[in-house]
Amino acid sequence: MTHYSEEQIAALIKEDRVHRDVYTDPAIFDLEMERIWGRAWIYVGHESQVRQPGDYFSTSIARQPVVMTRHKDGEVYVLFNRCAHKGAQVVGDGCGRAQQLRCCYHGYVFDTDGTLLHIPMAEGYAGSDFKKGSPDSNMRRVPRVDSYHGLVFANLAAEGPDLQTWLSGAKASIDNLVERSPEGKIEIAGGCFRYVHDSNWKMFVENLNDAMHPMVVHQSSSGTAKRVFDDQFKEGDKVPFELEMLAPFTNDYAFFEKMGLTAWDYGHSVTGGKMSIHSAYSPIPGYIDSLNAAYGEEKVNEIMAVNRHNTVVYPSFTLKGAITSIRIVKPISVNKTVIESWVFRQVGAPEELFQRSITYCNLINSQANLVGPDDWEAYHRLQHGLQTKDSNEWVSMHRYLDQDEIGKDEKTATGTSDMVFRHQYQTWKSYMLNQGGTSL
Amino acid sequence: MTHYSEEQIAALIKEDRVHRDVYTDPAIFDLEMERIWGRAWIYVGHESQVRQPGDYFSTSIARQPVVMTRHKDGEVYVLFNRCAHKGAQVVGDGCGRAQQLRCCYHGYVFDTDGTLLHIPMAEGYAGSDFKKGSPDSNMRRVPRVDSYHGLVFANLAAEGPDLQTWLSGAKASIDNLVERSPEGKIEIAGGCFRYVHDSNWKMFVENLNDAMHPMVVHQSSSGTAKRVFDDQFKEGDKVPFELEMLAPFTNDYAFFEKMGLTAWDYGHSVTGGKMSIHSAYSPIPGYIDSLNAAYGEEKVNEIMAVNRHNTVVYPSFTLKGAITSIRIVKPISVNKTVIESWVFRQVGAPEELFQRSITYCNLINSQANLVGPDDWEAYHRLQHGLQTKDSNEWVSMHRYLDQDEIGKDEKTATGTSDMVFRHQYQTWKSYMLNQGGTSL
Amino acid sequence: MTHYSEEQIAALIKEDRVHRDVYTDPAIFDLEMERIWGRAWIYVGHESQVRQPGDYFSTSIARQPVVMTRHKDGEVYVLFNRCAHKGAQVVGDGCGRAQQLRCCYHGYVFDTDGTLLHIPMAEGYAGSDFKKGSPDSNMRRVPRVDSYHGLVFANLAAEGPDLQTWLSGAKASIDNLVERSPEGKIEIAGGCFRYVHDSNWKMFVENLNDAMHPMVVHQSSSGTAKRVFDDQFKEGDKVPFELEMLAPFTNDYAFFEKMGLTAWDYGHSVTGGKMSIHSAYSPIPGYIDSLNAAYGEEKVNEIMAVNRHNTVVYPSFTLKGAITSIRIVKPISVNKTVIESWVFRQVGAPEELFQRSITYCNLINSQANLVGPDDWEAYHRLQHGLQTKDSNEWVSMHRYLDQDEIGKDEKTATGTSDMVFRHQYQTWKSYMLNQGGTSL
Amino acid sequence: MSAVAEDQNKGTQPELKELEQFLYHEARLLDEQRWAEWNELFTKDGEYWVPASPEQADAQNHVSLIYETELLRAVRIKRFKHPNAFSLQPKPRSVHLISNVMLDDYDEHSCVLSSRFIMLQYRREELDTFGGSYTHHLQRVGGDYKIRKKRVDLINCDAPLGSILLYL
Amino acid sequence: MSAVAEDQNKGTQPELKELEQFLYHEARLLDEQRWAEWNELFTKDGEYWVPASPEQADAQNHVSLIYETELLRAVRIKRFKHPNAFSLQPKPRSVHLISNVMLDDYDEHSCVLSSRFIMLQYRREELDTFGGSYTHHLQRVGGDYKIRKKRVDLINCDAPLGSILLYL
Amino acid sequence: MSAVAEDQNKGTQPELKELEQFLYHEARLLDEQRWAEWNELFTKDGEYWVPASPEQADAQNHVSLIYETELLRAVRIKRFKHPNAFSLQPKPRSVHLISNVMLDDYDEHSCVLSSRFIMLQYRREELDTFGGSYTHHLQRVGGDYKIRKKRVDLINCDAPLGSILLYL
Ligand code: FES
Ligand code: FES
Ligand code: FES
Ligand SMILES: [Fe+3]
Ligand SMILES: [Fe+3]
Ligand SMILES: [Fe+3]
Repeated sequence: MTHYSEEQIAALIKEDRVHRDVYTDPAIFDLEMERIWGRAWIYVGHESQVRQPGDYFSTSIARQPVVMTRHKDGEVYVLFNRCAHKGAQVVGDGCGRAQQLRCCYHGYVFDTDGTLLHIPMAEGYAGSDFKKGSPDSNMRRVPRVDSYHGLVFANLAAEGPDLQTWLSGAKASIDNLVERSPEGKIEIAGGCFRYVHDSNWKMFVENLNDAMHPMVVHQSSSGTAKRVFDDQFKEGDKVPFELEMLAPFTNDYAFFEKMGLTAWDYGHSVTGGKMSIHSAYSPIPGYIDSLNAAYGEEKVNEIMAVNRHNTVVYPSFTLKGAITSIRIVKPISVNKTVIESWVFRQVGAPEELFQRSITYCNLINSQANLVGPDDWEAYHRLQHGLQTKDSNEWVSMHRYLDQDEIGKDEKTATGTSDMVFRHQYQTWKSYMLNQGGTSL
Repeated sequence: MTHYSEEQIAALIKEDRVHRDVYTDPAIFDLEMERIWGRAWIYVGHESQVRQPGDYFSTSIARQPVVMTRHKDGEVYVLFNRCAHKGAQVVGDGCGRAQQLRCCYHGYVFDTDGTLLHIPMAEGYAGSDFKKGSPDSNMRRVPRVDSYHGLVFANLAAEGPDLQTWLSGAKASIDNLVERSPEGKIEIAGGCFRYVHDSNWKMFVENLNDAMHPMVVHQSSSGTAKRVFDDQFKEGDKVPFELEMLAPFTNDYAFFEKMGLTAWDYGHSVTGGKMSIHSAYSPIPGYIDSLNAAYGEEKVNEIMAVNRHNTVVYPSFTLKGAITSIRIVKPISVNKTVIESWVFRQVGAPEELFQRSITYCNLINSQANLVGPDDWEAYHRLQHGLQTKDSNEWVSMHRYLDQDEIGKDEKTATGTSDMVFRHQYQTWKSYMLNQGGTSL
Repeated sequence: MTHYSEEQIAALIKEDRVHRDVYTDPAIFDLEMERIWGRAWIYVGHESQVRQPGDYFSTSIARQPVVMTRHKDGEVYVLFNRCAHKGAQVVGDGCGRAQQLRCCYHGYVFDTDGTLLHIPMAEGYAGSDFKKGSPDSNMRRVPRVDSYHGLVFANLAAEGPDLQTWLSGAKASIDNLVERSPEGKIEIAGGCFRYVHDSNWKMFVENLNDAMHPMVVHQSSSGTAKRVFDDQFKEGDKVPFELEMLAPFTNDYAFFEKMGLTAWDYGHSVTGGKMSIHSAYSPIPGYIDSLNAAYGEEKVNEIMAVNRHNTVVYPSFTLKGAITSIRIVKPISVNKTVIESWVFRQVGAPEELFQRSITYCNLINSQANLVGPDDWEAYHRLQHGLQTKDSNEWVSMHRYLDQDEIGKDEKTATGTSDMVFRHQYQTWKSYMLNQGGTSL
Repeated sequence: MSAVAEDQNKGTQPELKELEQFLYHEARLLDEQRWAEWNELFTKDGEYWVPASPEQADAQNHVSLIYETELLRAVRIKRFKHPNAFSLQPKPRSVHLISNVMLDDYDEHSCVLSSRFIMLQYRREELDTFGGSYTHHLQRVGGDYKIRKKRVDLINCDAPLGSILLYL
Repeated sequence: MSAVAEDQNKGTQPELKELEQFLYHEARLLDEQRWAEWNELFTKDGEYWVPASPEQADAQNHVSLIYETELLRAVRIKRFKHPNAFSLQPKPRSVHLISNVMLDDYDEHSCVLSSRFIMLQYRREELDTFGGSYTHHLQRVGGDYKIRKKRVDLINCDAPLGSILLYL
Repeated sequence: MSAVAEDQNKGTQPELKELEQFLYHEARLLDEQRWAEWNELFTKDGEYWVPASPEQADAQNHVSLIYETELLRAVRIKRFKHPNAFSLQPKPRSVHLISNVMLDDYDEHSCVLSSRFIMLQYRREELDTFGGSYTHHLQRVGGDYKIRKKRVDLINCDAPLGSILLYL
């Protein structure tokens, strides 16, 4: 495996393009796990997945098994899912409830905050370093854990910016997500998809703010949906949700241009703001009323005026506010990535809103549906096309170069600009050179 | 692949714990193949598998294909299964009988001791180094081969201790195995299992002397067997073999403590001695009589008084004397290992003894049964739990530290001590640092 | 991955043998892709696969996706199958016809010669380096492309000998192939086989000039065919094609000896010349007449007197003139290789000639037939036998050492000599040491 | 052993052999990519459903791999022919094997069939194996049957999965 | 082509369709993890046997992947419900496909069926495919059948195998 | 739903159950490696064909994975027993599952069957899965059937493939 010097890493990123190796070299991938995924705040789950003391949800951070628990002190903990004894994964995959965590190999028992509770035949440890109270005899906690509106993030690095500082401009997307609940509460519901991609994790992440691709990649699904609509419906017919959702993917370029792009420190970004492909859905009966009752009309108008399409909280978390759904990035290897799709229920809103989100995820994110597989195919072709090492070695990010508007702590650009990609790789370079992930 | 300096290797092993990398790093695995598996005596097979001249049995040593043969001189040979011509595997996998070994590619013919016998169109080699008599024109023999009571071991290193010296205290386990035959003879019979594990080879090896795990891991099988017994049988009923075998796995800790542990040079060890989970089986009608007839009662009492549970002949061979069965370790990669289970017939003993061993293997070692899969699961969780590289990096071996009794050429400890693990890793370190594998 | 110094590479090749690592070490394989496959002319396809402007055929060179196209200028181009934008594979696998090549991700459009034709929202690139006319905005062409009698070869290196110089003595095999068409024209027809081998690419390449193997490897198929013939047919019966084809594989050694071997610069070679296992087929009614009409009898006798068995155009292309079929080498990894078999139609000859070639390929090259799988098995056993790293490390190439006849620009030897293998590895060494691939 | 006993007020028991042939015919239309004909096997309100969890209760409150009524089947089938459906280029193929067909329930107008299946999907050198259970709710229409509901329970419906490009 | 010809002194030939349904029902009980009901399909002396070698002669003198009479089935089935059966957490699932059912022999009281099967086992993101032949020795009990012996010949019974967690 | 309707001038429709048994019997002879008996199921001019492309028109102008008339079957079957057929050492095994059997056409003298199959091939620790469609052209001979033509369409017949050692 090649070793990369700082110079070599820096040379992979140019202002207007990046080198193919960032997508194809296993050595780069391993460095990313250490320097990006090992230092950024990584999304773990939502507190609603562990409501009661003893609830646990096991997942992974940068390929390391962890478990999120609700402890009797009411706090949420994220523990490395690894027994302090000989290292066995303590919680079998999945979620559930247990008053204590008992390892399957020798029955050592830990509290839901990781504290060692019981060792069979403890006398065997008399006088040794393995004993209650010694941190190495507990299930270790991930160095830093924090949550924002119930979204739990963890950080493998003990030092670094706190969660809210790090979220910077992306916070507003989460605020808006939660405000769309009359009770200001969201909860995970309705299961999830886990979509296996045979491509590098960054291809998915970049795609979310790629306004140039929908009218090409999704022409066969969205375009067809429009045609079916024209065939089967006439002026004034109520449009089925499904077609309302599929149609806008092939809006014209001007539409996507107008959506606009915004980026913040640590690589976060958003498409849309004032409008998005989700703006034009027909109203859900009673939804606005329930919001008005809660916030008053003026505030509600503000809330609903925010139309952020895809928010990327770099590198692991992506959000669709209007759809109240998220997609989580799980890198497996340099050319394998699992994308998880989850749906939130807006507590207090009509069930129909939640059910619309379910339908949206079926249509767009399912492995068996009409939209996702065409994105999958695009990533697949990127990964394979980039095997041509004797061809052009560079991936272009030239669109609207030098036309970014630099604000106090954000950058903005027109919808089809490559600004966000350039920004992501400046961030990437900062992380990879141990410079902290800021670039503004 | 990381290169390991001697300092780095030494740093992986501490008196009371070892570093996770010994189980997870492919570079360590490759070094193990070279320095441990390339220098220790590795079990190949039993002479009863090649009774007649021409019989062969093909297997592998440290991932290298070899073939054990019986030559017309009556000797057993272990040859690299590799043609001297262009290198084709000469013997297709499996066993059988052949007067000569003929390569499938160009028909070069070798004797069952590896000697080149016939080259088609031999004139083509006139004046070249490839010719009869030249050692490089034969199928090469594994540098050293020796057997003890018919158990054939081979050594990839030309230099080093002879087999019996190296077996040290483990010899007694083999002696006792063979003495349990009225004729002092054992033979392989009844086929074998080959169980694929997705974990490092050392996890299996350590497990065999791990007296802390059965009552936890095997509670669902052994515990259930006991319950079924209580439901279906009453005081004084003849207990079916199957339940007699399953029940003791969940004996109490005191029982396992009492079994005790003993370790010898080169990493070998045993659980039990005076008693084991196999001690309490009901007698096989006629068996003891047949032994008495052969050895006289006093000697037989001695023989049967030996109750060694699991003997580990580090790293490749493990033995259950009372069950007359062995399990062989075949490392495939850092996280893949195949375990072969074989059964011996005690020649001259009632067939019922052999059939009980068959039943035992079905119940305990089969991939489809109730005991093995729970051990498999424990190793799997170890391998996955140890992926948490940012958690505690150490695997604990603290039990009864500093309480080993050091004898002249053996160490002993109470049954639940980690003594054997600590001893194995001192041996591991010695081998890996090219210091010969002794540590007493 | 080991780094290889020039000394280490040179040490792998001896005059009379080569080291096992050339077949088993992934690091060597990667170097081969760069220094041999990256510098030799590699077969891409035949012009008849892209007859009309817009026709394309996508394939790979040294694991890099490329596409062969026919441009409106009538020329054949070989492009890296990689979009100039973000690198997606532009042409999905397979062949077809398209007036332009449109990338599936963002719809950038390229001409069939690779030139960028259209960018959606091109204004986004104003003032950037990404624009029409800039070479990095086109689909790059493989540095050098040339064809000989319609056989298209490409070269990843910009510098080096031109195709015809490089083909040297192998040209005559291609000439003879084409002359066997009354119109001097061949065309690809009848589909192809893609046979996956779990062995190194050189095992297949060497096998083609290995006259020592057929009577051993193919005894069970060819030998059986002969026996069936003896059972079912009598003196003078018309022999079915199928048996005519299968029988000669087990001709005696003298026959293969007589065939002879010839080798040229850059590693090319041929078995046969005056006679081959294909010489004795019964005539195809009307075929010779059609040739006579085209060339006159004398010339035709010359043409048909040439009986080249297997021609190897090192490393990627192998030819059977009499059967008008080729086998193409596609290395995948150090122990995985795909062999493609294609058939040519001799334009103007009776269809029966073509159909005989189809039948031959079915019988010999199909993955499901009687001949290929036994070769496959031999390569498999080589790859596995060579895992015995602690046995003899050398692969023998001693046959008829020092008895090669060195001509002006060719070497010749008796049919069962290892001359061709020795010659291939001198070439291999020259390429791997950056010395150009010549060795005469 | 037939799962349901003959029963007066349920009408005469349908011929299992006929029902099997119906399922084979349906599978064949899918393998031969005769989607329009396949779609016609459904009733006007017919549903095609591939849950994303075992024992999933409904398609409204939990995500599904596919949940299609007539409208969405029309979109998908139209898309199959679209020149720019890139995930269908090169074209995927399927083979459906159906076994263990059992008649779980029936009345005069309808019946419920359970079966097991394996579907092989092939595209661009990748061969994928999908397997699970079918539950067909059929309606008698004249002498023939229509699909009121087809439920496909993939054994690994909640596992990480790649693209499923064709109807299961 | 039916494997055995009608024959007076063998009694009337059993209905293949019925026997198929019996096998499907058995498979379904396994897939639905209704093990107690499944176990009741066996006669008191019923055997379940998965040999470890092709053409294995008996279960006494050669190891078997599984050889279970009533006692061991009781242990296994009880264990399936045990809270600490870690290799069953998360819970494995199965799908059994049965095909090529042939009646090899029969008399008034019993019959022998041969069939082919594929069993898909899924657990924790791993999907395993097992395949081979079944031989069912059935006994007529009243109007119904019981399993006297079920023999499962895995095509790769002697290969290196991972864990088999459910009945094949 | 049966693919072909009863029809006077076609003679009486053959019993599907019987035809299924014929296919199962054929598969069984292959799995049990009783090749001579299997070969006898073919008519004198019987063909066994595995095309190398989907919808391949003929075996003369396009390569085929296997195209065998009586002569080549005789060679292959004789070879199966040859002591030096190295690709058959160790011996490969197979399991054929046949499902979805449909009667596509028939007349007094012959019929055409379509079905789906999976064939598992095992050898030396490798388990391969092959799947696709069968088309059997059968001829009535006395009370029995003979195979005039067996066409095997592998779903991935044009993919890169390893060795196929046994009849599909
Ligand atoms: S590994 Fe967890 S208790 Fe021992
Ligand atoms: S490789 Fe063994 S004879 Fe040539
Ligand atoms: S990658 Fe080809 S158009 Fe963007
Ligand atoms: Fe998209
Ligand atoms: Fe255990
Ligand atoms: Fe050959």
